[in-house]
Amino acid sequence: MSMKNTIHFVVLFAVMQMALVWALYIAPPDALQGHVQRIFYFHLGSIWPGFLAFFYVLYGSIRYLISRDLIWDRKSLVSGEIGLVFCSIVLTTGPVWAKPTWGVYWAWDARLTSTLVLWLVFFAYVNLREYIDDDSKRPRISAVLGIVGALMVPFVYMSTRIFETQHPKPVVMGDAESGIRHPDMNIALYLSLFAFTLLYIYLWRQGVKQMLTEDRLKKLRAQLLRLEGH
Amino acid sequence: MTLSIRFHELSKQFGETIALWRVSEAIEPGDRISILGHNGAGKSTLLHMLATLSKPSSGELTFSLAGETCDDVKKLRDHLSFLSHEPMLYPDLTALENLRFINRLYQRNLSEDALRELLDKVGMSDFGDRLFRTCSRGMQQRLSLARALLPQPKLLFLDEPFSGLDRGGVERMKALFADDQMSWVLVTHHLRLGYELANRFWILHRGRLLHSLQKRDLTYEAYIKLCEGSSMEASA
Amino acid sequence: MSGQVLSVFSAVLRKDLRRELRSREIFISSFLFSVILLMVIFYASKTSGVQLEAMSSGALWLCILFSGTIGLNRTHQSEMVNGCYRALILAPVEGGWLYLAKVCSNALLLIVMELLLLPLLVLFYHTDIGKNSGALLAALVLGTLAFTAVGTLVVVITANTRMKDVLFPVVQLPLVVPTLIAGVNATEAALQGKTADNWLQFLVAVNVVFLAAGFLLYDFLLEE
Amino acid sequence: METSQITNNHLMFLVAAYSLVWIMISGYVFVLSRRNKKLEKQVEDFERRLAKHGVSSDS
Repeated sequence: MSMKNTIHFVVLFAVMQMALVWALYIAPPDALQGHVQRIFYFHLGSIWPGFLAFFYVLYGSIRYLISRDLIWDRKSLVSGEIGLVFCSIVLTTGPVWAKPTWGVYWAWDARLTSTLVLWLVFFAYVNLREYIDDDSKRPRISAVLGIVGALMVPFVYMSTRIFETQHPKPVVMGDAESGIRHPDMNIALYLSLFAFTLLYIYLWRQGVKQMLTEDRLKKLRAQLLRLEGH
Repeated sequence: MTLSIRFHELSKQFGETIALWRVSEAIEPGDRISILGHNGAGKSTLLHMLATLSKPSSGELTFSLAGETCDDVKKLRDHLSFLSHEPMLYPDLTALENLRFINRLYQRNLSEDALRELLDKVGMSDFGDRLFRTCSRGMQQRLSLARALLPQPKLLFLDEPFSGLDRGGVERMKALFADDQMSWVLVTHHLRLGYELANRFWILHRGRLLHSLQKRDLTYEAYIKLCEGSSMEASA
Repeated sequence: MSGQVLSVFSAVLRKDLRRELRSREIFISSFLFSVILLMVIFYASKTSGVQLEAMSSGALWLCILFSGTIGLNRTHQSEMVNGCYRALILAPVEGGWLYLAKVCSNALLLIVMELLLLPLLVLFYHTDIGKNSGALLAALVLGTLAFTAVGTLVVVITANTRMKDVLFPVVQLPLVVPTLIAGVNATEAALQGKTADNWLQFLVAVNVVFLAAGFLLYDFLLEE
Repeated sequence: METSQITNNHLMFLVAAYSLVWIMISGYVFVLSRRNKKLEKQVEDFERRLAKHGVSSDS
């Protein structure tokens, strides 16, 4: 592990611990929801890097199609994978919070629906390449899907929002930000945002490095097999 | 306008398999090249790359139009044509409708008469209004030839063009390939025709270009020997 | 230049329509499928006691979505028969115009099918389709165009995979959720005699973004 | 007593949510480590093949 990585890891670890302490201990419980509200710090903390990852997929895919440099394909693929992980966290912690607060696990409100659609779209992006046999096609086809998927994200959000303004809100609706008033709550939220962003960057760098090593090994292996006359 | 292609150290890799390894050659106007090699030698891979269907993994592939290097694939495709065992024609359209479609796709503005003449050239003048679906395999291949010749390409790529053709069809195809205006690159298992028609030979083996020979340097007997692979194995 | 582009565009459009008129395979299959779907939707939601009229815009859009998906898949498959798609790849034309022509022909076929479904809606669901037919037509045309703009791209994307028939709907349907929401709401409003401007604007925006994206991206799919 | 029961119940949800976060992230780390193992295996394979050709892996 390089120096930079070690520092990154140490900082990540420290910030993560701080975020946990603030979220679970220092921040006061919510007046209405009690301790369950503490789920929110990590719930919100993971949606942000999730978004970041998906925008990176759009950016990286465009860069790939322009330059045809495989490194951009790897970078956006790893981003998509991590984005999918964070999206899954949001999707699973959400219902766990909703059950005690709203009384139901799932409501078809804007945020939930759009996150679910987002998850489906990027699940397709990450897994599509498994079904493409030709190596030379794989990055190109996935890049096009990545761009189409990422472009759809704003529309998913818009459509679910307009939908809500036209219909009465469900009684059990609770807005995320409205509950946060205490300064310690803010600190907890920002700490967890920071921690998850660091985690995203850390995982992403490891993933990209691994993919590039894999590519190099593949190339070498092909040449070695050639030398041995297979 | 002349079209030539040079390639240097051209490689194509599919994952861990290497289909083509550091192949260098050139195609000049007037070349009639027959590519020989066993199954899996990389013939089709090379043909596809030259026809701009796929891109090389590494190496240089340079196309020149009228002596100048040209990177615009669309412009190049205007002068290339591809004929394979797949007819590339729509089964639910008639022969003439198919040709009209290609005519407009390539912006050739050929008249109806010219299209009929083309059908006549491949011996299909009576079948212009017949649905492509109902044509026999050999007829389909003749129509496919008409399709490939319609844009009057400078360079024609042929991947097993003789499959399904009867004697008459082969004779017609031979006559059309003798056209001096057009160069071509041929991949076929029809050994005799491959020798008769070509003036150059490339011999591929396991993704490598083993020999590049002119016809005057190669007797038919030596050619057959090469094709049967005895010398291929030896020099590999 | 523009004349050439137009000639390619109309050539592809005419070819697609003629082929469909001759074989009618997509049309018949998706229309019959839609009829069956209308029946199934009724019996599937009957127990919850929904009003028939209130269901009709949702039912109509389900028909568009599913039979449209089947139809897009079918058109692309018939393009792959005989390696015809390779001929398109090798032609010296801008991929963007091929894409627009394909979107047009696909959308046209789908819209014709929808127009035939409307009387069935009146028959089965007692819907009054005459209240605001202009808005209804706008909702259907814009929605169908948005659906095919995405679908025409996605069908080529999934055609490159091993399990194309399974993957196409799986990849396509999440991507058309916004179109579905907008389409259903705009249609609903039109059936009640109103015009849902915000939803129509939304559909226009989807169309602009994805037609532009498809125009630029289609060339990258035209390679082997 | 009733309120504390509710809070207890709710604490369960809190624990559940944080375990889910933990499980998802370790899941991805597990995927990464499995890939790493595959890479290591390949490197080993390389060393073996190279050794056969008389090349030591140290050089």
